[in-house]
Amino acid sequence: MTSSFSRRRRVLVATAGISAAALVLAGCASDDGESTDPLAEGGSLIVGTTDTITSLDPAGSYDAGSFAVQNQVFPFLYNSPYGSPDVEPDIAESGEFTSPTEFEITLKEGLQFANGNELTASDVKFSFDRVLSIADPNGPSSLLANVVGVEAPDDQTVVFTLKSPNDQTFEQVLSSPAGPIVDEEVFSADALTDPETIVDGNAFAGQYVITDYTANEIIRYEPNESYGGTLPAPENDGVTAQYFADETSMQLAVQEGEIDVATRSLSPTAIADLKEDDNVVVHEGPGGEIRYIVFNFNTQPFGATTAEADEAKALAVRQAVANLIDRDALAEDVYNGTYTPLYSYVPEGLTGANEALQGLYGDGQGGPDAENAAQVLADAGVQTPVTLDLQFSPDHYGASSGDEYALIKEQLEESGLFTVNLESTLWDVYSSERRNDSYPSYQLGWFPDYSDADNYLTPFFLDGGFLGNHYSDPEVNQLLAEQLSEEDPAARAEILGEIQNLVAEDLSTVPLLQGAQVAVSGVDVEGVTLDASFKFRYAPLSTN
Amino acid sequence: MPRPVGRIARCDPPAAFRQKELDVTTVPPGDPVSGPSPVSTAPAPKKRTQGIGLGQYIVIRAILIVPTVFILVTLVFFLMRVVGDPISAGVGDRLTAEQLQERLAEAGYDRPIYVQYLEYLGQVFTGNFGRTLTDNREITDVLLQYGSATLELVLYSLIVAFAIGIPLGLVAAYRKDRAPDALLRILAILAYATPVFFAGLLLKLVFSVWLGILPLGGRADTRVALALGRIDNPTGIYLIDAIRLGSPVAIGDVLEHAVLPSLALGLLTAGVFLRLVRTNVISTLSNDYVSAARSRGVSEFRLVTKHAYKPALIPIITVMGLQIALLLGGAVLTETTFGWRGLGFQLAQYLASRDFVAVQGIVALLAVIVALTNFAVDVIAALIDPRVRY
Amino acid sequence: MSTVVDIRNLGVEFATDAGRVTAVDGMNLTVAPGEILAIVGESGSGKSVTAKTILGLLPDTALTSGAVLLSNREGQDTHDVVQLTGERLREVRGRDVAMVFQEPSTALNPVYTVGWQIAEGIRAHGRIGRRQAKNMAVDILRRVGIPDPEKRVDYYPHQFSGGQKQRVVIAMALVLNPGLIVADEPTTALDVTVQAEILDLLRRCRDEFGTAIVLITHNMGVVADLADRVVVMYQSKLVEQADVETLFSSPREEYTRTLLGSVPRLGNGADRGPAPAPHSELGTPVVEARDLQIEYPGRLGVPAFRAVQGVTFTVAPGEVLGLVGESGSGKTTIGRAIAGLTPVTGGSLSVLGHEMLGIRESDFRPVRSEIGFVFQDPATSFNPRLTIAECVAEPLVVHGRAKDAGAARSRVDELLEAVHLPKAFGSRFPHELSGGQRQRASLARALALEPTLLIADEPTSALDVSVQARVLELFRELQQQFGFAALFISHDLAVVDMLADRIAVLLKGQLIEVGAGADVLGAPRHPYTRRLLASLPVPDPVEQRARRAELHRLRSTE
Amino acid sequence: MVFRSATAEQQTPRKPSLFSRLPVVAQLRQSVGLQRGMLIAGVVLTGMFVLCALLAPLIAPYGFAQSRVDGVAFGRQEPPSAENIWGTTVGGYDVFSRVIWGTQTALAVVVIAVVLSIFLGVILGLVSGYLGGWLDRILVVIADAIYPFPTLLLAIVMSIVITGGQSSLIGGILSAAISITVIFIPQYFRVVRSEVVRLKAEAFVESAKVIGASTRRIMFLHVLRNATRTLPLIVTLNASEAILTLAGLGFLGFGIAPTSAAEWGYDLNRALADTASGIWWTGVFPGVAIVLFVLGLTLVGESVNDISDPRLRARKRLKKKKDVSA
Repeated sequence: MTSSFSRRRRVLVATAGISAAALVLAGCASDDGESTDPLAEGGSLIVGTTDTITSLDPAGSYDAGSFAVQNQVFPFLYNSPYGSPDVEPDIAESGEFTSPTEFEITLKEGLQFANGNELTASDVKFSFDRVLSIADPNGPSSLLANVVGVEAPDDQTVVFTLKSPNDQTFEQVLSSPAGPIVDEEVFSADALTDPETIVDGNAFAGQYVITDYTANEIIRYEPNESYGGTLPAPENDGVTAQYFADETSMQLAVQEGEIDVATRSLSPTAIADLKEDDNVVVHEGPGGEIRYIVFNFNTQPFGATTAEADEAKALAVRQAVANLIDRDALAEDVYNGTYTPLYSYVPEGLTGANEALQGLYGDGQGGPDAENAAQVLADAGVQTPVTLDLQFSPDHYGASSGDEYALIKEQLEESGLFTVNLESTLWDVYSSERRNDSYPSYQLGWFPDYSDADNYLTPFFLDGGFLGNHYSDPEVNQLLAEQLSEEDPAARAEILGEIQNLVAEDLSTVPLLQGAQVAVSGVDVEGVTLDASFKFRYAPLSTN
Repeated sequence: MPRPVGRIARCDPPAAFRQKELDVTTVPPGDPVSGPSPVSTAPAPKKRTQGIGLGQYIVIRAILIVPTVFILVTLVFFLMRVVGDPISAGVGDRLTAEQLQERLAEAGYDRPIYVQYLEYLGQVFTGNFGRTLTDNREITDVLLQYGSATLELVLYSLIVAFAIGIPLGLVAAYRKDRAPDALLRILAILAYATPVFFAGLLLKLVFSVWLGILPLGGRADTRVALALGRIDNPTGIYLIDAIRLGSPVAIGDVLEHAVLPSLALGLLTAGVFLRLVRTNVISTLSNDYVSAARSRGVSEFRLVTKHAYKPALIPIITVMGLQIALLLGGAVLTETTFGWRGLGFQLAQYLASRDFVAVQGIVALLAVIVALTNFAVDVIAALIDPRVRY
Repeated sequence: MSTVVDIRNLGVEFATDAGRVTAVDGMNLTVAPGEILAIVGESGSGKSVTAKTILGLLPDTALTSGAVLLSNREGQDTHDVVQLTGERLREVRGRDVAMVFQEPSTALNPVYTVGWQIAEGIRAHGRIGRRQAKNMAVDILRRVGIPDPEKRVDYYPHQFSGGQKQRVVIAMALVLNPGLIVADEPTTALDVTVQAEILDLLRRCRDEFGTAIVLITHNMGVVADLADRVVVMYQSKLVEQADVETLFSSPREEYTRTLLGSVPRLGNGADRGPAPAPHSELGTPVVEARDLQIEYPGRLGVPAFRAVQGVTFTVAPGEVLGLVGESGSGKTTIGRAIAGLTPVTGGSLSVLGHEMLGIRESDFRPVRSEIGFVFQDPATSFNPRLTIAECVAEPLVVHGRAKDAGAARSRVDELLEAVHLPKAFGSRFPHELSGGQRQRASLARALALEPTLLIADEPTSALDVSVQARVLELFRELQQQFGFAALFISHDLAVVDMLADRIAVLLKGQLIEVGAGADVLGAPRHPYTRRLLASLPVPDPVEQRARRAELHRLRSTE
Repeated sequence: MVFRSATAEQQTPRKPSLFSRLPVVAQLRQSVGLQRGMLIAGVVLTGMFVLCALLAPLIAPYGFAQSRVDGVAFGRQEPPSAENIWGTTVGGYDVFSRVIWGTQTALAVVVIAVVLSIFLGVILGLVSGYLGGWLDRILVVIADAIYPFPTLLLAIVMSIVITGGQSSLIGGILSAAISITVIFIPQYFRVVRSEVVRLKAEAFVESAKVIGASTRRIMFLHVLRNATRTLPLIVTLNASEAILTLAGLGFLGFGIAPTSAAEWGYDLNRALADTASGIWWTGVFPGVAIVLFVLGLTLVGESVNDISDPRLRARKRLKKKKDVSA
């Protein structure tokens, strides 16, 4: 049991007494006196979250909530060790490019699933094949776009055939939502597998096994004795994850000691409040989530398809915006520090990240500078105020988006250089309208598939990227291709930096904020690890 | 249906009334007190004595459920297709336009809407409601899991509503236009003028945050929920499961979690019931048969609780049936406020993620429940009313 | 012996929307044990309020003064009901005094068995077991003439006919054997034949149970039939009190005389002048029904209800045909069919030369200018949002005789004058007129286009007798003046007798007798007609006694 | 039954002035005692909110989306102070100002919704009820099917459909109003229809028919003018329901964006997360505003209902002779 015997518990005991009497009356009480308290079993660590799980089957999910679960119970060929964004072999013994388009992996010896089934190369091949063949609409198959085929020549060897050569992100891909290895004897090859089947089949080979699973309500994890990967064994004797429907209840639960750790996500208000509370500790770590404003190069003021199209003026408008944004205010006022300012495209903490925008715009220290902004506009001959239509979605990036964008509007208008028409649109319409060039400038956010700088650049700025904002720079395209196959980490980091600098000049997007990972735990909880892998692991947690 | 004369005749069972409507369509009959009695009366309206049997009535009533459900399902199908699709809503911010199109095509959402509609109807006809798009679960599973939670909440709320609404309604009716009546009515109006989420907010503020005696939300503590999940064939109704578990702590915990949500939803409904009972009992209290019973020396208590109450029950029950159906609507807000994972909570989630298969499934279930409730209520009303029974 | 009830200087006031209204003023009366006292008067005279005061049944809004001294059957115990409240009042009710209500279908609780309802009264006065109470209920039901009471004690009210319901109500009043029964219009809602039976039962109450009865009624025939002594009320005050023979033979007060004079009597039709010529000589009939059938379609599995089955009759130009029958006889349906309000489903009905079977509304609409219709209830037959003048002008406007109500005003004034209404009434709204005035306006509207046929559906049944007399008088006057043919529908033989040239008697949708008024009423051929005639109480106690004997004879022969 | 219309009518000997025949005013004149007190309380409360809405620019110290004055931010979730008498929201807005501006939004939605639904509902009810036939049957089945369906869900779906997810001020208010209209139409339809069906059998309608008046003339001159008797009552009751629905929409996040308009439901939604931190002022004030506005309207509606229904109307209890003069 956890530490604090809260006020509520006493009442609970009182009502329990009454209901005990009722039970006896009803003749329902279990008669065998030796039976243990049925509630005793859950006596280990409890982790609370407001995540939602789309699917326990890795082939059917591509979201943080599901991945958080899969990460605890499924093994990966590669995984990030605690405290690092970079990956190393997990159940793989080793992996290397045997040819530019062939990546060969040797599995460790004697791997098995918790149900006793052997984990062989065949399971690995099966796992990746089914992601590609099922290609579930909610699934991660798009992450494996570079994979042409998977072969398992023998039980210990897996060979991936890739499209583009020397893919330096491929090890990361193997640690991504597309990478969990599943049991071919339990999972179906061509359809998603029910959670019941997975749990009943005990088809787990990660640090934990799941013993109880109620979708989006409760999950019970027990340490997996047969885990054969490189991550350390769990420090605890099991974890119960409780899925809260609202963050307020979770906040109170962690304050009252009913849960030991609360992770994603608590409101800025709650975190500010919890920081004041001596009963809990607020842990913060770098977050992979970023928030930014996208400019549509066609429809923004002076954009390519507007009546007064002028590339220079359009650039000046973007630069003026970048000059005026006060990221510190956004982070502190709106998010109470749960987000931190983001001055580049790759968030701080990842290999290759820099702060490209800090020197280019504002006062050079990260603060805004209205004079610079005015100057940029004046130099380009832009008449002020510039009318800017700015869209955000009130329901996708949290309720604080409204506050965030209200503040941005204020920041832009305060200088007198902009007149901002702020509009909000519900997410589903928003996400299709933004592709239809309906929004000249708009809010977006990104949560990485894996902790590699490439994941913050290629999908955005390579031609045909998901932004679809008509930004195109041949030099950036070239560099993006180069870094992908650059085997020397230092050289690669340099190229990545160069890309960030280039984009920062053109401002395809204006990065705003980087989400901090926040977890709140009771004072007696140790091992809360929030690192640049952006994976919250249960294994290091323990109480004393 | 024989059409009985007088007030009760207005409770035409198939055309269910809502309480407000009931009141306003009530044609004021001869004012019983405005003056001395009139001398002559027209012959009583002709009454048709031969009617259909109760059995036949039930069958006809049961058949009428089908179009209701059909209309709602159709309505929701087309409305949901207009509002967007779950794939864009779910992964729209990470895929390129081509990838998205590919996935939409694969899911079949690029086909003409009537094809999708016919396909859906065909599936529903064979009892296949499909799988949710966002979390890939059988609709029937979803309905069972969350339906039982909602059922539990609604049952508790009904207990609150009945226990408060009916006796106080009788008191208000009897003490009509005196202080207790005015007080009760203002309380009743307050009960249903307060949005359930605001009531929830206040309750939480007071009982959970300040007094700290009741939980903020959820259906059970983690340990209890875990233990409840482990019993064989759980009913999903936590109280029953907790009793089967045989743990007093679990029962206490489950009940504790239910207090605030059922109060919030129950009080709202109690207010409506109070008003409903009051209005109808006042109206039956002014009937001749009550005067007749009074003239034979029947006590005022029995007049209210028996002679006036039972005839009033027929319209009351008809409207209550509707209210129970509306409770489901209130459940959406209550469940959201208290984090009670039931159908309403889940429906709001699915709506937000535009999971139309799930929404259609839940709405179809709601429609069936609403129709069944109305059906049951009509049958009960028919059973209470001997004019239908015989 | 003492009195069962002694009302002293009773005053009752009500708070109404219009303010304070005096309902009873300075009322004094006594009832002796075993006596039947009738209180008569027109609506608003305060007779019902007086009756309710005896049981303390007035609503909260009433303020009562004076005393109502009620004694129990044995006469040892007397209470002033006005002063009693709560439990003490409750004890008196049912034990010392009971009430019989006007409308048996509303005085019985529809959702409880009659046995339960009777037992409620019994169990309210002392600890009596469920079974014993039920036995008492069976017993009392048997005594009021409910056949097979052991079984029917478990019936619900709707399973009884109207007359039987009233018997049940009387049984409830009698079950605790109170010394006094207050009967508030106990037969008004019933057909005449049933009325006669209930009156017999009430008489037996007195004769067998020795119960005194306060009978509230507006029907002088009922008074003559049942009462020992009569109190006449007018405008909240008692105007005359006398024993029944004296009152009818030599009424003292002017009001009583008027009241008695207004009552239509059978046989008055004879003074209409020479008997009309046989209708065949009067030209083409205005209405000709041959084997007319009218059905109401059933709803959802209910078989169609045949309201009129195979009726054949004619109405000649200028002739008044009286259509008589009890409730459910189909008389109203025939009237509505002629006016094109109810479709004809079989046989043939020709109205002004148009066959009504299957006629289209658009074809019939022009014909409507030839037909006037007077509805039963003057309160509802006017659009409450239009003035009387607008209502009366409506037919003129609809048929293009006038552009709008304003243009028709002079014609409307003429019409109002014809029905003896002041012109100024034209600018009033319907609710500002009394019932009789509204019915006059209704006549004016019906006659606006000088129709050849007028249908009057119970035009006076909602009116007080004195008003009824004036309206009937007007009707006759107008008929002679305009010479229209008329179908006069009524349940009251005496009323029909006053107006009709010929009378048709309906029974359960069938025409059982038709002929000249004097023939049908003077020498009825059909036994039902005979019984109908005999059941009608006449406002003359002596004659009524003889008629009662005749009725009993008729009944026993049937 | 016969005396139905006699009741209200006999007691008004003179033709009352137009003003005193207006709904609410008429009832106010008829009412006594506690009933009158409740009606007056309702009228006062409602009037207060309507005034607030009309005078919002004068009453509210700040704009609904104003988070700073003279360049100085109010701060977020500040407790009530002299500057912000009811504190500030999580978005840094003045709670008091937002509550006041919120009356405007609420009133606008209510008015639009009620007007639209009356218009459509009455026409449909009239045509359907009077003409009958298959159209009637279909409309009744549809109305019956929609009627008991949780209104909020329907409103949510409708608001998504109507706005396409956008939430500008006009769009937001209109979509909320139209969504509410869609739910209300069946109610008006049913009330008007049942009234029309009842009136159809009334003697005065039949007498118009006997006279030979055309169907259109009967429908509009005779039926419609009498079928609207109950509308004032439904209007008040539905107005309160409209406010609750609007708040519900806002609460579930389908409402109007905070920068477009002040909306109580949205503020409550945001305030929900504050409860656990003991920040009460962000939620209590808008919540109380909803409750009071609805309370006011409901009091008016229910009192009007009770007073127009002679069975429910209270009358002065007569006292002993003393106060005859009164």
